[in-house]
Amino acid sequence: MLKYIVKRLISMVPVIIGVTFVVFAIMHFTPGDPATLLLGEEAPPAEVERMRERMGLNDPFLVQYGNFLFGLFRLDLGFSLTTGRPVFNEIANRLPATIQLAAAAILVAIFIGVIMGIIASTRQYTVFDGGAMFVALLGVSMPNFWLGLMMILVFSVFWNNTFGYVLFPSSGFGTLRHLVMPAIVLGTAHAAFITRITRSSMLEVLRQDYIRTARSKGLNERVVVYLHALRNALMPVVTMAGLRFGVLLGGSVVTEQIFAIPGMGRLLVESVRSQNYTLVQGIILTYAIIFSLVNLAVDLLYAAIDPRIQVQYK
Amino acid sequence: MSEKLLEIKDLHVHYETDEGTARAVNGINLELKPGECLGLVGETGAGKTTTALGILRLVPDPPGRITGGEILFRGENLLNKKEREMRRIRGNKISMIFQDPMTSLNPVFSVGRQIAENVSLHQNVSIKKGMSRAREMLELVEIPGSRVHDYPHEFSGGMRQRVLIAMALACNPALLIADEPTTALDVTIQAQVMEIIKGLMKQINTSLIMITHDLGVVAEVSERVAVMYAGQLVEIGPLRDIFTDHKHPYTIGLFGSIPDIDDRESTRLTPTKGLMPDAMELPEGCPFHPRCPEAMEKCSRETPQSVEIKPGHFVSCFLFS
Amino acid sequence: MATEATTVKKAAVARKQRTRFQETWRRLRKNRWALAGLTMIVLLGLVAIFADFIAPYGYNEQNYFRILEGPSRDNFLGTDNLGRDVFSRIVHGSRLSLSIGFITTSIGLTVGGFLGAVAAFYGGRVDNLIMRFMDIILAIPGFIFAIALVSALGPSLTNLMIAVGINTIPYFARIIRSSVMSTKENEFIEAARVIGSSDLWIIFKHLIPNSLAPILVQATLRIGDTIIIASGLSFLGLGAQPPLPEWGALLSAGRGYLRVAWWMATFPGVAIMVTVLAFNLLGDGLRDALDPRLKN
Amino acid sequence: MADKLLEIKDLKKYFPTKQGMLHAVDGVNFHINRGETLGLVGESGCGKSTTGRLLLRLLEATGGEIIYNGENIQKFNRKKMKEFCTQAQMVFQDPFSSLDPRMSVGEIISEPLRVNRTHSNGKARKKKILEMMEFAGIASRLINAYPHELDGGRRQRVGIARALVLNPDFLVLDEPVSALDVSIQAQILNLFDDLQEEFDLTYLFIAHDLSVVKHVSDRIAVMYMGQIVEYAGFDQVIYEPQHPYTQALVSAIPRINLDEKRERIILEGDVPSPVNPEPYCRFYGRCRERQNFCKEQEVFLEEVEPGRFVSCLLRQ
Repeated sequence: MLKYIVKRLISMVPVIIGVTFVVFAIMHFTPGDPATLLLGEEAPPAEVERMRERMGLNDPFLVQYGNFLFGLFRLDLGFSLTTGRPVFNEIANRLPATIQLAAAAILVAIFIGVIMGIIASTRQYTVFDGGAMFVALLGVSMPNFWLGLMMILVFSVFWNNTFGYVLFPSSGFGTLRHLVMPAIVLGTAHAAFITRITRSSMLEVLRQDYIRTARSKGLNERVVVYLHALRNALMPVVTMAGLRFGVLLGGSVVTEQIFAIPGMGRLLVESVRSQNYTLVQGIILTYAIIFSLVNLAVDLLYAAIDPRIQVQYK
Repeated sequence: MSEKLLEIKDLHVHYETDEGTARAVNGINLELKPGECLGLVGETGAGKTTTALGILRLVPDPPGRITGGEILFRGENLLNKKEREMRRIRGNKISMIFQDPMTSLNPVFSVGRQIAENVSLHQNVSIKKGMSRAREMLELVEIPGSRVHDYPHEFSGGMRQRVLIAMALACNPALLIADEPTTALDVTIQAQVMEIIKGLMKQINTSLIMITHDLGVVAEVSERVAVMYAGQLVEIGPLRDIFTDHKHPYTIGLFGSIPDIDDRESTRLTPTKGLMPDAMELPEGCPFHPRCPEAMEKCSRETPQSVEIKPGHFVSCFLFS
Repeated sequence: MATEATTVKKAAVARKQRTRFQETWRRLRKNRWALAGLTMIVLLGLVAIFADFIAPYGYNEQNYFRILEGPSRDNFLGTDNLGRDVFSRIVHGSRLSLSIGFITTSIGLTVGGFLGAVAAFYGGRVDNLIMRFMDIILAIPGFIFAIALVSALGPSLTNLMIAVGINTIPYFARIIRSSVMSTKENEFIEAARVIGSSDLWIIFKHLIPNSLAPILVQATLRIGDTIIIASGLSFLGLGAQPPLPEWGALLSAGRGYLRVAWWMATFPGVAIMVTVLAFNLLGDGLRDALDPRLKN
Repeated sequence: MADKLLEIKDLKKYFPTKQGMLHAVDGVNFHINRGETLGLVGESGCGKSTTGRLLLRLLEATGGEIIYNGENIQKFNRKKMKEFCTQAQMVFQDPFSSLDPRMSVGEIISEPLRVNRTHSNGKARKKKILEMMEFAGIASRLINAYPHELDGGRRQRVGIARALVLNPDFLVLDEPVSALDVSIQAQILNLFDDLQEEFDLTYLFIAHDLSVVKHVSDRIAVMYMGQIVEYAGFDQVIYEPQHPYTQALVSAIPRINLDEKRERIILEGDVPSPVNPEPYCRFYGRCRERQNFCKEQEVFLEEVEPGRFVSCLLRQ
């Protein structure tokens, strides 16, 4: 197993290096001069030119990229163009909130999604199935920023007007109560997605020959579904949920914005608005690394569920 | 005390789809004595598998439904049993093995676990105790007992089929239904599996229904043979009668289709012309009449009854009534 | 002679002869949800085309006497902070959202489709090169990649479409690649080779027609996704700029007035949801209709 | 003396896999005389289908020669290859995946004509299609039907009509009846028989079922793990098999003749994987008669009596 983990980690390296290149290239060819940005519009041209020299902005593209990559190995992502603080520190400050939010959302999503998916698949064509599938369809069709606003409207604004107190705070971060609405907002689309995948995967598995074998043994339906079918059905669910985690990360940017959560996503939007390229670059890289690590975890989980993969790496 | 282990009376199974109703099994009558091996022969779509699933009440519902008849197992009608009682029979008194060994085992459990599950379920022992029985059963089908903890993907097709046989026989069932157990296997592997089935049948007192389209396989294990066509039994009788003195025009065509390797004069095959009718559009009267070289006017109106032409040899054809 | 010909013809008609297209259409028609989706899309399309006739006001028509008024007979979805009619803005916005959906998906489909088909057909090193590059892009969460592109290109409607379109490329490249690969596995491709067909013949006569179905399904589903992504970017102020009535931008504007004018944020969101829902319904229905095996 | 239509010499096809080189076809030699049928028999994975595909250059051989009508087809350029296509055709195993689901029966059968631009006139083409359909036993009303509307037997007939429409001399039949029910199988086997007579065809009949092959073949080659182990007239192979594998294969066939009792040879184990095989008899591990010296040298197909070739040190 260890060998497998190491192998997967190594295979991540070229992708991440590729990501650094793509991100660096996009940022490099962006209009606007970081030196001017750092010094302000009124700075004398000579000063700006000296700054450009110091920041290495006059070097050829590949040399700049080389320097960037070299810095990366020492966890040096450069300096924020607005505050002058190291990008690494800025991100490290904001990372915990984002991770907490994403983790809470995914837990909510898996819990709700798997249960709804199982119910829908085992009661195919009933009201439960139809209902669950329609709710799931609404869930994937709903923009989460709208859901966020609606929740604020209902649970903060209307609730406050009616009952005179705030049920869930609409902004800020720190307590569990603060996390409830953002986690639901971010988790809904994911839960809906997992519901759909779980259902179709369960239906597919329930059609398999080995399920018929299990039934022909005289096992009761609950054992057939939860023991024989579910474990097989979860494999595609785990993979797809992992791939889809990227969408959840993207959604966290908007969610953080709505609920004023001091996470990376808000920092990203601020940085984009202030054209703080070094910070944007660093944040996008961090997101890509988180995403890759999650997919690594998914692969490991997969290997834990499926003996066919375990054998390859014994 | 009934002498019959299994008695099927006028069984009907239909599949209701949005295209129409498929009449897969149309009034089958069949008997089986304890310890007897019956071969059930027919081509794709004849209703063999549906009959087998019907006995275990495993016809997928929807769309399938047993619409009529009785299945008496030791004198009790299985169709009247509650689902809970039925579960106590499946895998315990009546077991089944399926055609495709590659997909019939659950990939995420070890083979031992899958056999043990059966034992622990019906004999009320722990899975752990069941594992030792699993080991025994594996040895019985000539797989080293040390492989109980291996997973299905570590076995070849032939070995998986043997695992399935071991699983089916783990609780000493009174009846084993084998649905094309060797069709998916290569010839030499098929021979291995058949050898094991034959050996086991001699050792244990289990009745066998061998479902297959391969008359050669039937010849090896069966004492009696039933020929199925379009959801009905057209001919049934002792092995030798059916093989050397078949009467029904369909059976004649069926034997005419088989390349007989021992027949040194390379003659032309003499199959029945045409195709088996779709179960959704069965013809009136005898279902075989549109293809029958001997069809009479009567055949398109009435369905022939089964007639005993020799002791134990029944034919459903107006030529003999 | 003539009678014989007619009987043959009758027999042919009696056998339910349908092309795959008719077969699909027949199954689709039986699916009420898919039909509902299709109807909604057609309606939305009509609204977008005839927006000028349907909307009672222009999208930027301001009325300072009616600022932040709730739903009424004159403005039945209320007015915004500049006195503009919310309903009219949503109606006009349908043009933007639908074109964003179609244009971005078309960008992804053509570029991604080309890359995916090339990768699948030639395989080997070409395949490896293309797909590894796609992996790199896919390693960056899509929405965040789109933010990066927009921040480089500058916020505007056109750049928004380019960014979301590029974002969609790897997605289609993967789908089309796997679709072509599985079509290639069929023996009829070999059969075409045996009769001496050229590569081009095989690609155009066999591979493309047979790979189209899953692509069509994915494209339909993807349109909904791109509408959400694009409106999300506009919501963050990185897409369509005021006064354009893009739905995400409307929502963003409504956010500031949530406490005093709930209708400003509510209805644009409903519009997005209904549109995306329609594409999802149709996509699901198409999938079931094209491959009845998958329908459970 | 019969003239050789096709001859292959030391044909090899290796596929690289993660575990190593897969020797799918490993030094195969045989020839087919004009107008005869050679049965190529073996169990799944023995390389028989790969051999069939190599003959038509659907796959490029790793080594060896394929001589058709005196010419090495591997040296053919594009133009010659196209010409070769009109002479050598193939019928595939799977009647479901071998027909393009988006083409009607008429389109499928006419495709070879359109690709090779032989019948530019639409009317002539239609006439040719109907003629082929009649030969293959397909009712003319089905000309506009789509494959999914047909049963396996009819689909296979469409595949046969497609293969015949260019008037070829040579057909590779890749398990053409193994997906069909017995009575349909018999109908199709009879059809092959009739067509051979009608069009003077030469067949390479690939199958896993010896009894099927016996019915149509003049000579039979038995393959095991990418090599031919025995190669002789059909009666020699079936009634007096010499190679231990052929003997086991013949004895394993379930018999319908109740009085013809034979000793059944049960082989141990499964067919081993043909990845990086050891350089001695491939059958060694399962052979009942194996000797120590079998493991010490390579074994090649040798003529042990006139017209019979066996690849076994014990018989040579």
